[in-house]
Amino acid sequence: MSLTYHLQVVNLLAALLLLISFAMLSQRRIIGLVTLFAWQGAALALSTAIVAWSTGQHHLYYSAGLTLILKVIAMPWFFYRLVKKLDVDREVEPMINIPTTMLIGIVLVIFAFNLALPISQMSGTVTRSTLGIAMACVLLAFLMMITRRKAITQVIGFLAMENGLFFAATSASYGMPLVVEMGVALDVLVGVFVLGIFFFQIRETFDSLDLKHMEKLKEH
Amino acid sequence: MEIYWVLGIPLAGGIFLALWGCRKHAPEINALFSLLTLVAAAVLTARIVAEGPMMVGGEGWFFIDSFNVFLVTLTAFVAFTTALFSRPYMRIEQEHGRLNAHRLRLYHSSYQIFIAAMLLALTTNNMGILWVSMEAATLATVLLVSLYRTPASLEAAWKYFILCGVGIAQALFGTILLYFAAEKVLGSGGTALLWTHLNGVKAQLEPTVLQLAFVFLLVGYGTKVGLAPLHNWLPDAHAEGPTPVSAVLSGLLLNVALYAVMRSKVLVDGALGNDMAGNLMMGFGLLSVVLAAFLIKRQTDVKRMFAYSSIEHMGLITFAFGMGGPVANFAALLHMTMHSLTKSAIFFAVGHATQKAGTQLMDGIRGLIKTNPTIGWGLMLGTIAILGVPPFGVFASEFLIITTAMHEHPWATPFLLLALGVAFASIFGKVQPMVFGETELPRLSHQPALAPVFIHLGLVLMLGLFIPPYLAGWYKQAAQLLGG
Amino acid sequence: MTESSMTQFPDLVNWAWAGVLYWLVLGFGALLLQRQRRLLTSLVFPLGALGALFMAGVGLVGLVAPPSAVILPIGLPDLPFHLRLDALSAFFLVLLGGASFGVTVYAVGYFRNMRAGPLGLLVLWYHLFLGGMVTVLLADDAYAFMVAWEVMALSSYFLVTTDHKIPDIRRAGFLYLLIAHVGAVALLLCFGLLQGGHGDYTFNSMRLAEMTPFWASAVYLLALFGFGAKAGLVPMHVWLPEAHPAAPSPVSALMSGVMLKTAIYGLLRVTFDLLNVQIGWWGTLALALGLLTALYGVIFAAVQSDMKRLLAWSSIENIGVILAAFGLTLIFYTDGKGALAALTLTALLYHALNHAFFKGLLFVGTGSVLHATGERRMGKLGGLIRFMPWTAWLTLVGALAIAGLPPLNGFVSEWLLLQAFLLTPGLTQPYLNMVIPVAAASVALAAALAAYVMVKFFGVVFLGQPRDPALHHAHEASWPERLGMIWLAAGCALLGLFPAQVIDRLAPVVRLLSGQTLVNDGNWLMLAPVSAERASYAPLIFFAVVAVVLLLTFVWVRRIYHGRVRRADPWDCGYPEQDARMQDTAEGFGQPIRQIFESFMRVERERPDPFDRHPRYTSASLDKLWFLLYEPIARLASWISDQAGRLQHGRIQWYLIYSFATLIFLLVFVTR
Amino acid sequence: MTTGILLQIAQTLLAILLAPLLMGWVNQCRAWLQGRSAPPITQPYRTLRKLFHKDAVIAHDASPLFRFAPYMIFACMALAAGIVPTIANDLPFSPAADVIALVGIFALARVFLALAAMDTGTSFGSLGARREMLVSFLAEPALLMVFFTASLISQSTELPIIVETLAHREFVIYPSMAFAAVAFWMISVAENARIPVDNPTTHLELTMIHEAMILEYSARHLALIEWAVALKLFTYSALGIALFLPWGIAAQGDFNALPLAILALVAKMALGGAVLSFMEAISAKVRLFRAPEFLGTAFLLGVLGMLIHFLLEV
Repeated sequence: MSLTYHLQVVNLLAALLLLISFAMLSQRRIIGLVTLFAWQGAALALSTAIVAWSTGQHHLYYSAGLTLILKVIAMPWFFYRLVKKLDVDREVEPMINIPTTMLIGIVLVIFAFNLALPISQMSGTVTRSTLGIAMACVLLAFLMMITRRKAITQVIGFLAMENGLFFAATSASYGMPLVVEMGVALDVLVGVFVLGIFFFQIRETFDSLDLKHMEKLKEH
Repeated sequence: MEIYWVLGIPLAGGIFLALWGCRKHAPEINALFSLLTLVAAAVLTARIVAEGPMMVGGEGWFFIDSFNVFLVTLTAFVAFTTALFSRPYMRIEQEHGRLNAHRLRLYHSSYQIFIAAMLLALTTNNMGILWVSMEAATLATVLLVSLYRTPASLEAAWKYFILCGVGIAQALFGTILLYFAAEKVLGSGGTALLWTHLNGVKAQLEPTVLQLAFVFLLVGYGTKVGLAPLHNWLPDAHAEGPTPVSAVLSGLLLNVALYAVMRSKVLVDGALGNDMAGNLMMGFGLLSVVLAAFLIKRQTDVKRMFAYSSIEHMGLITFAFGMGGPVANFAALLHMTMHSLTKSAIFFAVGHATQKAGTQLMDGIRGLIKTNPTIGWGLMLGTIAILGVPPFGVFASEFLIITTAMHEHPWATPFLLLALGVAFASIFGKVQPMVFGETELPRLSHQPALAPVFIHLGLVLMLGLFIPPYLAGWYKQAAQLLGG
Repeated sequence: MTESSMTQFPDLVNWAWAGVLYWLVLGFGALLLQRQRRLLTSLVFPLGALGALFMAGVGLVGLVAPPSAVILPIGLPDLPFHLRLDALSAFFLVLLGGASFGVTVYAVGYFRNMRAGPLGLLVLWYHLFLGGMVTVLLADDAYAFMVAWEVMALSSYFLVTTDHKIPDIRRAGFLYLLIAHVGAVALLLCFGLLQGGHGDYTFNSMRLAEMTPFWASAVYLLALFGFGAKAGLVPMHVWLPEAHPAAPSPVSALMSGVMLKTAIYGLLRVTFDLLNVQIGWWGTLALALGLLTALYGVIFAAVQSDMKRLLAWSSIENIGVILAAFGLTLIFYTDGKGALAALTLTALLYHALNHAFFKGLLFVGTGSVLHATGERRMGKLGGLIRFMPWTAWLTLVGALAIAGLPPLNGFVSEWLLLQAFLLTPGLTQPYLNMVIPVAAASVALAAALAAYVMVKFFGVVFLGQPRDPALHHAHEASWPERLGMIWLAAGCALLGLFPAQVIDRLAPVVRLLSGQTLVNDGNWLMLAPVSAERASYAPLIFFAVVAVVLLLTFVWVRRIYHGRVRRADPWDCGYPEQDARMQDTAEGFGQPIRQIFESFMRVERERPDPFDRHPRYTSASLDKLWFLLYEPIARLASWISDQAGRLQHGRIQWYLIYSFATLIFLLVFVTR
Repeated sequence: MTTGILLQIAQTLLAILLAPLLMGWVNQCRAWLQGRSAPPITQPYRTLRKLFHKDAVIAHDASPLFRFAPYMIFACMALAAGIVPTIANDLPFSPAADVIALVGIFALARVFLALAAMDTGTSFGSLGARREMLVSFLAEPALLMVFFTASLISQSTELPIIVETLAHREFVIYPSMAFAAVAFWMISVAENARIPVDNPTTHLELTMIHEAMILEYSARHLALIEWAVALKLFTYSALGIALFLPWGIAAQGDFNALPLAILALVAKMALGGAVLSFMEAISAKVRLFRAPEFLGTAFLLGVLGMLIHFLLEV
């Protein structure tokens, strides 16, 4: 009985994740984006932890912890500093205007649910129904990367995508084997580190993080 | 145990060079580590030849069979020759003031890490670790692409990072789905992602999941293979990075990515029992070949042009793997080898040529045969080889691929014919004036390191006329393994 | 063949590839003594010539010997090089050896005083070229064939671009290699269809493979395209008039005389040997294309003003004639008229052999002229018969032979072909009976135009007044050059005078392909293909009579009258001041043809205007096909590539959209 | 056989000797038709004798080819005359060269004439050579077509056998031969440099073809060429006779028919010459660039003849 209760919480968190993804899609200011990203991480960590507790999959605690440390504390903090330091919190009109993006987003969600339906039917986990949501988060993050024009927003989109992936892993199969989780986490960490270097390089070369400076390499 | 050496040496090299990479002799140390890696790989290969496929580590973290062992050897070998080439090349770059000692340190250590990552990707038995190491390989090369810190190189690196990152994320999703399907058969836990275990039970894996998984894996790893239309990062990264990096990128990284795709294809084929995967790959391959051929036609930058030619050849290989069957798989594996050797040789020659002319624009490079005959002939022969003219080995594989295609899928051959024709006209038409003709440039001052070029071309030539039995044996086993 | 001969020639093919090996050794040896030009020319080339002679010998034996095969330990794992020497290969081996012996002897003299860079590489390519061609003839599996085929193309490309400083020559070489490569890919596809599918590429398995008419036709068309591209079949002929003039003359001689024939060989091999079903319309197609090529070639030859270009076009014409013969053979063969097929096949092979000799002779002749004068434009030559009589008279033999005049060899093959036309009545398809007369007419027309072309060629280059004072210092060809030319000229004469013997030699080949042989009803000095009643030709008697009458007349005139001669200025209707510029130039001589056939060509004229200080008039007749076919293709290709380029416009968002769209599409695709 | 050889030689000599006579006869008829007083019929012989006596004048830098050509041309024509059956039908030479070879002989002679004309490098010489080749490149295949029609009928390219079939088998009307006949007439007019294609009596730059080529020749060389020309005319007439009215030519080895044959020959030649001169008299010289059209028509008729044969007579 309690299982269902936890399950409801997890589902709630899943819905929250989806909501946050939409919010990020519509968020113009980068600071706000970073905050939302942190929240998303928190929701992810929480749901992972609950799943771990309710199903006794202990290794999930590690990944929950990793998520908490990396995506809720380390990276947002890092991004805050970055945004402040590079002073890039200006608003940029996305390529596609917000309402249209929203519409596309909804279509994507429906698509993702349909896609996930047959799979979640055969899944043995308690959290199967959330697989569709995870997939939706991934696609929405992808959409966000497409529509945004600043380097940082793209990276946040990228990380949001990873959140979605983690969530998928948890919900579909109580997470990946620990080694893999660790490896992935390591990669993400390194990735962000590399990005950091990058931002400064880009900044000092183009003195802006706007992607419109980076459209020189093409077929002319 | 050799496997640990194979992985450990480059890793150690990476760390060592990260610490002491500013020293004067860093390039030599780099080459030395690569040499050691090559030796270790050779020993490993010998062991496999002697004892056949083997699993190493706990529940078998590493798995070496005839498919990946020759890729390991190839990787180690090309890595070594590239290190040899980059030794004088990077020195000259430094003299030209395009680099400083610190960047060289970064270059050398990332180079070793990159090699380590690729070797890990090749040898690991765990699809998850495979993903991790692919990502690691990407991360290791991102900063190499932007080594010159020019706006262009930064842009290229950025695109490389984002596109491959997104791609690799898809691959991760695919891996998750794979695991999801696997754990129901193998139970959860580490072993459920071991390729050998999966291969054992592939018939019972859930088809609907696996076909989704394959889509994600194909799109993900396909991005790194450079399949059209996911290829857009590739020409930029090749053109803007330092030449040795271009050489290893198109000579090795693309192979490794394709290796990952193939490992998943085996599983999917087993599960689905139809040739959905094969058809998808054929489609991608054909599209890449044609698109690349027509894009080659409009290039002005020599490295960019050869980057596109890499896309073309990867497309051809993918197409061949997609056709399946012992002959086609054999041909594809052969073509992988030939392309790595030839293309890296070409990049070596091109590197010296561009360094000489001070530009990568082909209009600026003329009459190499006068300024430096060896570079000229190296480039000319390399180009002829990559264009699939016998007696070079690329022709051998193209021969098999095209004849098989004509026999199995005649509808595809007009496209191949068209693409090959256009590619030939474009590349040869652009290279010929670079090599032949008059020029004002003075003769090359320093002695270029052309040994690698001619070693590679010599190998390619030999393999075109004679493939040693044991090598052929590998190919055959691998072709069997990949199913046909 | 009988057991005795089986024991007699156990391993002929081994001798053949040993010869190839010998050439390779020579070639790579030449690399070592890169710079000793004297040694290279006066040692390596003669040795190479010996090799050629040896090949011819092997071929002669091979004509009568049973087929012999060998498997070399190189090639692909499951596909080592299969080599086989049967009558067909042997015949072309004779052709190759015979022609290239003369040419290589000539090369000794030619390259000795050719001003060019280090010779070593050139010698290597030269011998690779020879070896490649021989291997093409010997190959008995698709891989060996293709490798040899492309080695041949590649080495000849490097030979063509020997003088790569000149942009036009680079362009010519590029065009040549491109068309050769496209043709080669077509051949790949052809072999891909022929192979059984189980990765067995040996010709033996292909011979056994059963094919539906549809796929057989596909094979045939691909072969026609692939080999046609190499042979210079219209409309794939454009490379030929560019590449032949660009190459050093001995190379042009080999390319035109021998290399084009390897394409004919391949066509015969695929159509009659590998395919085991032939269809009538193939023949009609080949006949039509052949005649088109012949007329197209000769018409353009008539309007050329560069002597080597002229010869190149005439090569196109001859290839056309050969292909017409090929088509006719197919028609008869599929129509069950074996005897006629044998006749046309004989004509085909005979003409191929002849062309190797006289075209080789003419090309090396132009080579000597080039040496002596450094000039290829006929407008700047003339009167050379006075300064280089050897070259002139030997070239005259070649010119008469190629013009198809008795008693030289060109006439024999033409005669045989025309006989074939006359023996046709009663083909099963009535439309063929209509085609035949027209075909005969066009062959005759081509022959007559060839005479026109040759009069122009010889007359403008060797006769008349020197059009340039510098020509007075033109020096005669060196002895090796003369020897080479003498060999080739002798070939033309002997092939013309002893047709009966030649046809006996050809019999095995003809039997191999058409199942029947041509019965010579005549005796050793008379050629009577079907029956002496129908037709006969005895060149020896012919020659004897002409010679005797000529001598008698001479003696008689000298005896009864006198031999007094006075020298004076030419009379020319009493026109006082004559000079060299008043003779017909090459353009002038070709002008009537240009006027008649102007619709085939794009003529670009440069007319002087009345106030010109130094008025000059030039006109060039260009190949219309180039503008109608090739340029549109090039434009189309670049248009497509522009469209493709649009996809890549640098915005990372778009790239993301691409992969996003791909992902979605695939997901929909697999879950539909 | 020996009789055959004797007959062969006799016939050849006869042709060589009679040729100028025919030429003279044609000129005479022409003169009559034009209302001039005619030169004696033996005028060509006198001209030849005169020319043979003269000293040869040769351009300074004429090559040996120039002096060799006349003999060559004469020899070719002699051989041609030897092949064509004029009076008798068994000719040992004729297997040596059939109709195709005959065309070859004419071509050989023509090429040498053209080359010799270009040798001295005068403007007229090369002009003549060019025009001659222009005429011939259409006339030669046309002639071949005519022969083909005949030999398709008689299933042979051997002239004696053709004559045999046409003359001594039962009489059949061959429509194809009608076309052939017209074509042959046009060709022989062109090949023998007669009006309307060329005018043997003019040295007018604009019109002359044949004369332009032999301008530089004099004395014995000129004589040989003139003789060869006469011989050519004779051979063509003989050919026409053999192909289109062969009746009267003696069959294999009946010698009794010979006298009759000679008479028949003389009669036919006389008639032919008369008709030729008559046609010349009533027609005008066409412009040079009409010549290809004229010969093109001949060529076309030849081909048509063959087609007709395939249509109606197979």
